[in-house]
Amino acid sequence: MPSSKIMSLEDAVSRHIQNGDSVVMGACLESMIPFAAAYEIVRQKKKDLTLIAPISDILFDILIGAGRARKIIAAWSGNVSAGLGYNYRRSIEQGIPHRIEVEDHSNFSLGLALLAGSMGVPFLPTRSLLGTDLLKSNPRFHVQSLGEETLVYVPSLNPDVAILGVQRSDIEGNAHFWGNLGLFQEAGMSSRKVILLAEEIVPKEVIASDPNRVMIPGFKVTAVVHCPGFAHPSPVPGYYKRDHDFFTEYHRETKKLEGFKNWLNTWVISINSHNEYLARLGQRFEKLKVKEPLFAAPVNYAYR
Amino acid sequence: MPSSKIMSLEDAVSRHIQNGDSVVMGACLESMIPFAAAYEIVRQKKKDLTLIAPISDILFDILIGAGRARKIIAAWSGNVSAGLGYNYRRSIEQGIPHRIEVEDHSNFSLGLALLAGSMGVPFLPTRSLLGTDLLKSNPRFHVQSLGEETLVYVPSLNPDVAILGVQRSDIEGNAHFWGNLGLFQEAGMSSRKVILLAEEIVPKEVIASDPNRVMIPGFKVTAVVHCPGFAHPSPVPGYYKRDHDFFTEYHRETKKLEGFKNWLNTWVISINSHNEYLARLGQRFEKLKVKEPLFAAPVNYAYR
Amino acid sequence: MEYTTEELMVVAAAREIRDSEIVFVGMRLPMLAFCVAKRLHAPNAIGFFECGIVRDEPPEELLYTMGDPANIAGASWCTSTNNLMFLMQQGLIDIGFIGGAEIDQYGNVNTSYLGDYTSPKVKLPGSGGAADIACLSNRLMVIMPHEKRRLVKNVNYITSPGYGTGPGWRQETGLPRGGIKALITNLGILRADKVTKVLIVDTIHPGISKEQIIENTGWDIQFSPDCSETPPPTEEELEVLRSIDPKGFWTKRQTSEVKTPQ
Amino acid sequence: MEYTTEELMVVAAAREIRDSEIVFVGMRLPMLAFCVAKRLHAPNAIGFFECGIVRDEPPEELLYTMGDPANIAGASWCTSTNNLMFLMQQGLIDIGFIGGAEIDQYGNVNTSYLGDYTSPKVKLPGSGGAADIACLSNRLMVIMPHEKRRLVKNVNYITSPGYGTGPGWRQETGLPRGGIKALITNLGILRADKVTKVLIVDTIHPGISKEQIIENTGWDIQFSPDCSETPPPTEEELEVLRSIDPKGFWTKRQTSEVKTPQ
Repeated sequence: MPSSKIMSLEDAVSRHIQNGDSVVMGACLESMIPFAAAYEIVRQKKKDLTLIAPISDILFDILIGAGRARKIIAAWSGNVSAGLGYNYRRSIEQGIPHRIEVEDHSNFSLGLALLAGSMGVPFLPTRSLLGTDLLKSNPRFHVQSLGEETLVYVPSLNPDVAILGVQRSDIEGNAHFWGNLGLFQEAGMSSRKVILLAEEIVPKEVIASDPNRVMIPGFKVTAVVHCPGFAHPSPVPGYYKRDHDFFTEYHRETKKLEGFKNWLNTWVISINSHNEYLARLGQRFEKLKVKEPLFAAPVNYAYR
Repeated sequence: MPSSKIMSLEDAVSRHIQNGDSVVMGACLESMIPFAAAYEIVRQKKKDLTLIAPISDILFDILIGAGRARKIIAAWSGNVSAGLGYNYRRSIEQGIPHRIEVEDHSNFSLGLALLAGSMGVPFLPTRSLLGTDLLKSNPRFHVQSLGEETLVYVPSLNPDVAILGVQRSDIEGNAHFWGNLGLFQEAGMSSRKVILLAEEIVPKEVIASDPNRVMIPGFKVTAVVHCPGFAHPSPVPGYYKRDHDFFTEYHRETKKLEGFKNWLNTWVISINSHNEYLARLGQRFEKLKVKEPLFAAPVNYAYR
Repeated sequence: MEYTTEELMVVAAAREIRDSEIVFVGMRLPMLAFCVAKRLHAPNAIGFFECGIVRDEPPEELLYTMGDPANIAGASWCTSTNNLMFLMQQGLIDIGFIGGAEIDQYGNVNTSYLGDYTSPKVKLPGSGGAADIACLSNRLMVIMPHEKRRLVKNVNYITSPGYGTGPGWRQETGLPRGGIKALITNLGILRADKVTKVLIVDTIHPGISKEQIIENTGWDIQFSPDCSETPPPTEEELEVLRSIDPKGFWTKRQTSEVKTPQ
Repeated sequence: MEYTTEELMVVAAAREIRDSEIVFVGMRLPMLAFCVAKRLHAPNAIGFFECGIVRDEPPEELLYTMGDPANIAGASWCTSTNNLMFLMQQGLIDIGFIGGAEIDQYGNVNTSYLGDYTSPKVKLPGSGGAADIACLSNRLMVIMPHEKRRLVKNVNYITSPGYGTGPGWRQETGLPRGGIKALITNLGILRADKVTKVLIVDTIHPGISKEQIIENTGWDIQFSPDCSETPPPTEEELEVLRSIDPKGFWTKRQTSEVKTPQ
C-alpha cells in the first residue's frame, strides 16, 4: 500500500526544485548540512534561488559563488571554523558573479519566522532584535507597542522546499533524526515540499518502533534520497565526523575568484554524481567515519 | 558535584506547593497523569489551587470534589472513557463544596498559552476560536484585526508549579520521556517550578546516553520523586496500562455526593501514602503492568 | 446481516473519509470509523490524535482513550498537541470528527454550558480540541444522538462553530476555512443547504420515518429534494468493524436495539 | 609559567562565569572559557549552544564547531534552537558571550556591514545568535582584538546592542534586561561606567601600557579610578586550559607571542 518516495538525488533536485524557488538548505547550523544537494543544484544550474538557513557554514558561499542564488534569508553566512565567506563578500561588495539580496535575520528571528510558518500564523512576537539595525536593513520586521511593552513582530516564512538530512528514513519519508535539532522541525513543517537525504533507508518497522524520534510527519515529505555521506564536509552524529580540513582548504583556496572557480570545478562541476564525489574523497571520508559505537539506553514501548 | 533533588512525594507537595498556587496537573491528556500527587494534595489539604491542564481525565473532578481547587484553567474536564464529572457539575451548578471559577480554553489555546509562557512573550496569535463563545466566557482572549486578517491573541500562562510524570529521571531531574507529548514540554518550560514523578531513578549516564529523549532541561526541575505507579489509573507507556474499570467505577460511585465522599475516603483519605495505595490495588495493579517488551530500534551517538 | 444503529453511524462516518486524507480522529465512534475506512476504501488515510499521536496503521487493540499505550506503539509520529494543531491551522487537515451535547440549525455545537454560562443549569465538559477542529479543519463531521433537546434552533453557547448565523458568517468572523459537512445521528444524516447553510436531511436511516425526524428535531427541519435512505452497512463493512470492536464496546451490540436490514 | 595573550583572555572570560550559572556559550575562546570555569570555580555551570545543545559536562574532545558530534554525545539536552532562545527570552540565561568586528563606546557590536548597509564596503557574516544574546541575556560579554579600527566611537550598524546611546536607552527601546558587562580584548578588560554607560578600562593586561590602549581605541578612552592590572593566569588555570586545548589550536600557542608573567 505505501507508495515509495525514493528517488535519485538528480531526480529529486530536477523535479522538486524550480528556478526561483525559496529553499531551506539545512537547518541544524553546523551539522547535517545537505552539501550533496547543493552540489547537484550547481550541476543542474538551478538559478534565482532564495536560500534560507540560520547558518549553513560554507554551503551558502558555494551557491552564491556559483551564481545560483538571487537572495539569502539567513542569520550568518561564512565559514564557521575558518572565517569569512569570500564569495559572499565578492557578491555584496563587488557584484561578482552578481549582487544577491540579503534579508537579515538573527538565529532566533529566523527560528520564529519558520515557526510562524509551521503554525500557520502571519507572525510571531519577540523581545529580541529591539534596538538593532536588523530592524532597518530588513524592513519586514515590524515593531509594535502593546501596553507598556514593545515587541518585534517577525513575519512568517513558508519556503517552497526544505532539503533536510536525516540518519535513517523509510521509503515513505518517516524518518529518525538525532543530535542537535537547530531549526530542523520548523523548516520541515513550514515548507511546502520536503526533500529528505538519508544515510540509510530502513524498513518502516524500524521507524515505527520509536515514533518519538520522528521530527516531521512522513506525509509532509515529497522525496526520499538514499545518499550516504550527504553532509560531507559537515558531520552526521553516529555516522561521520566533520572534515575540518576541508573547510580550512576552502577558505584558503577561494580567497581569489580564480581559486574558487578551480575549487568548484574540482569538487563539483567535474564530478558527475555524489558517488563520484565520495570516490574522490576516498580514504579521506573513510577516516571520518565513526568507529566507536555509543548506543542510547534502551527504551521500551510495551503496551501489553 | 551534582546535588540531588530527590525527595519524598510528601515533601515535594508540602514544600513546593503553596495554598493559592497555580499548578499544571499533567499535560499529556489521557496518559501519565500524576494522580499520586493529586491524592497527596488532598491528604495535605492544600487549598485555593488553580488547576491547569488541557484534559486530565478524572483528576480535576477529584480535586474539585475534595475542595482543593479555587479555579480551573482547562479545555475539558470530565471522565474520558465514562462521561461527565459529577463533582465538576456539582461545583458549578450547585456550589458543592464551593463554586470554582472556570477559565475556558480549547486544547490548542491552552497549548498556545503555555507555549507563550515558555517563550517569554505576552501572547501568541491564532486563527482558532474565532466565532466561538469561549471568547466571551474567557475575557482574557483578545480579538485583533491585522490587515485583512482577524486573529485571536492568547495570553501567556506561567504556572507556579508543573507536576509532570516521566518514565525515568536521574537525581538532578534530567529525564527521559516517551509517548505522546501533549503539552508536557510547554508545561515544564513555562512553569516556575517543576516536580517530576518518575517510574525509575537511573544513573545520569543513562539519560546522557540519549539527550534527544529529554524534554525539559534538568535545571528547570525543582524536585524529583521516585514514585512507581504515580499515574494509576492512567497509563505509562512501557510500564503499565490504563485501568479502564477504575474510571468506570469512579463514574458509577460518584454520581451522588455521598458516593464521592466514600470513594475519596476509600482511595485517598484513609490511605497514608502512595505505597499504601499500591498495596490496596494489589494484584489489580500487577495485572496492568506490561509483560511483552517492545524495544525501540538502537540509536548510535558515536562521535569517534 | 443484523446491525446496531451505532454500527450504521460508524459506517456512515467511515464513508465520509476519502483515501489519503488526513483525519483528526475523535474518540469512540470516529475512532472506529477511521479504522473501518483504513481497512476498506481509504488505506492511505492518516489519523491525527490530539494528545500528540499520528498513525497510518490502526492500533492493534481497541482503544478506550486515544492516550492508551496501544495507540502509541507503532505510531508514525509521537509529538506535541501543539504540533498537530499547527498543521491543522496551516490547513492540512481534511476532515475532523467531534461529538456534542447540543447542535443548532447552522451546525454550531455546544459542549460547554446549558443555560447562561455565568450560572449554568448544566456544566458540560468543555471544548477539548473540538473548537479547534471546528475552526481549522477543512470539513467538520459531528456525531450525535438525535433528540429534540439536543438538535435545537439556536445553541446559547457556541463551543465549536458551524456556519454561525448563516451564509458568509465564517468569512466575516475571520475563520480561514471549513464548516460542517455532515451531522450523523441515530436517525439520519444532515447536511448544510448550499444556499441557506441550514442543516437539512440528506438521508434517513433504514426503518426511520420522516415524522420521527421532525418530532426529534428542535427546528422546522427540511428534507433535501434528493433525500434518500442511508445505505445500510455492507457485510464487508460490518465484518471489519466487528473485527476491530469484537465485543461491541463502543457500538453497543450488547445493549442496543438490533436492527434487521430493510 | 609562560602564557599567550589568548590564554589570558580565556582565563579572564572564565572568571566572569559564576557557579551554577547558565551560560550561552559562543565558539572559540568562550567555549574554552566555559570549560575552564566548569573545571575550577563553577562546577555547576550549564552551557547553552545555540544549535540546540545543553551541556553540564564539557565535551571529551576539543570542538571546532558547536555542532561537532563530540558536543552532542553526553549532552544533557539535545533540542531546537528555538527552545534555547525561548528560555533566554524568559530571562534564564545569566551570561552570554559573543565576538565582533566592531564595537563602540556604548558596547554596541557590529558583525553585519562596514559602511552603508545598502552598499557596504565589507560584508561581514551577520548576527548568528549574537543579536539575540545581546538583547536577551542578563550579562553580555564581548571578546575582541583591541584595534583602533575595531573599537570605534560609534558603529554605523548595530547588530548586537550594548547600551545604545547611553543611560536609559535599553529601557526606552523595550529591551527587557541585560547590557554589556565586559569587553575582553588582548590589551585589557573594559566595563561600562555606571553612570555614563561608556566603556572604560577596568584592568590592563600585564605588560601593556595605558598609552597602547589609548592608541588602539577609537574614542577618548577613560580609565577607571580603580584601574589595576589583570591578574595573570594561575598555574592551575593554565593547566586546565591546556588539558582542554593541548595543541593550542584556539589559543595560538604555536603562533602567538608568548608572554612571561610580570
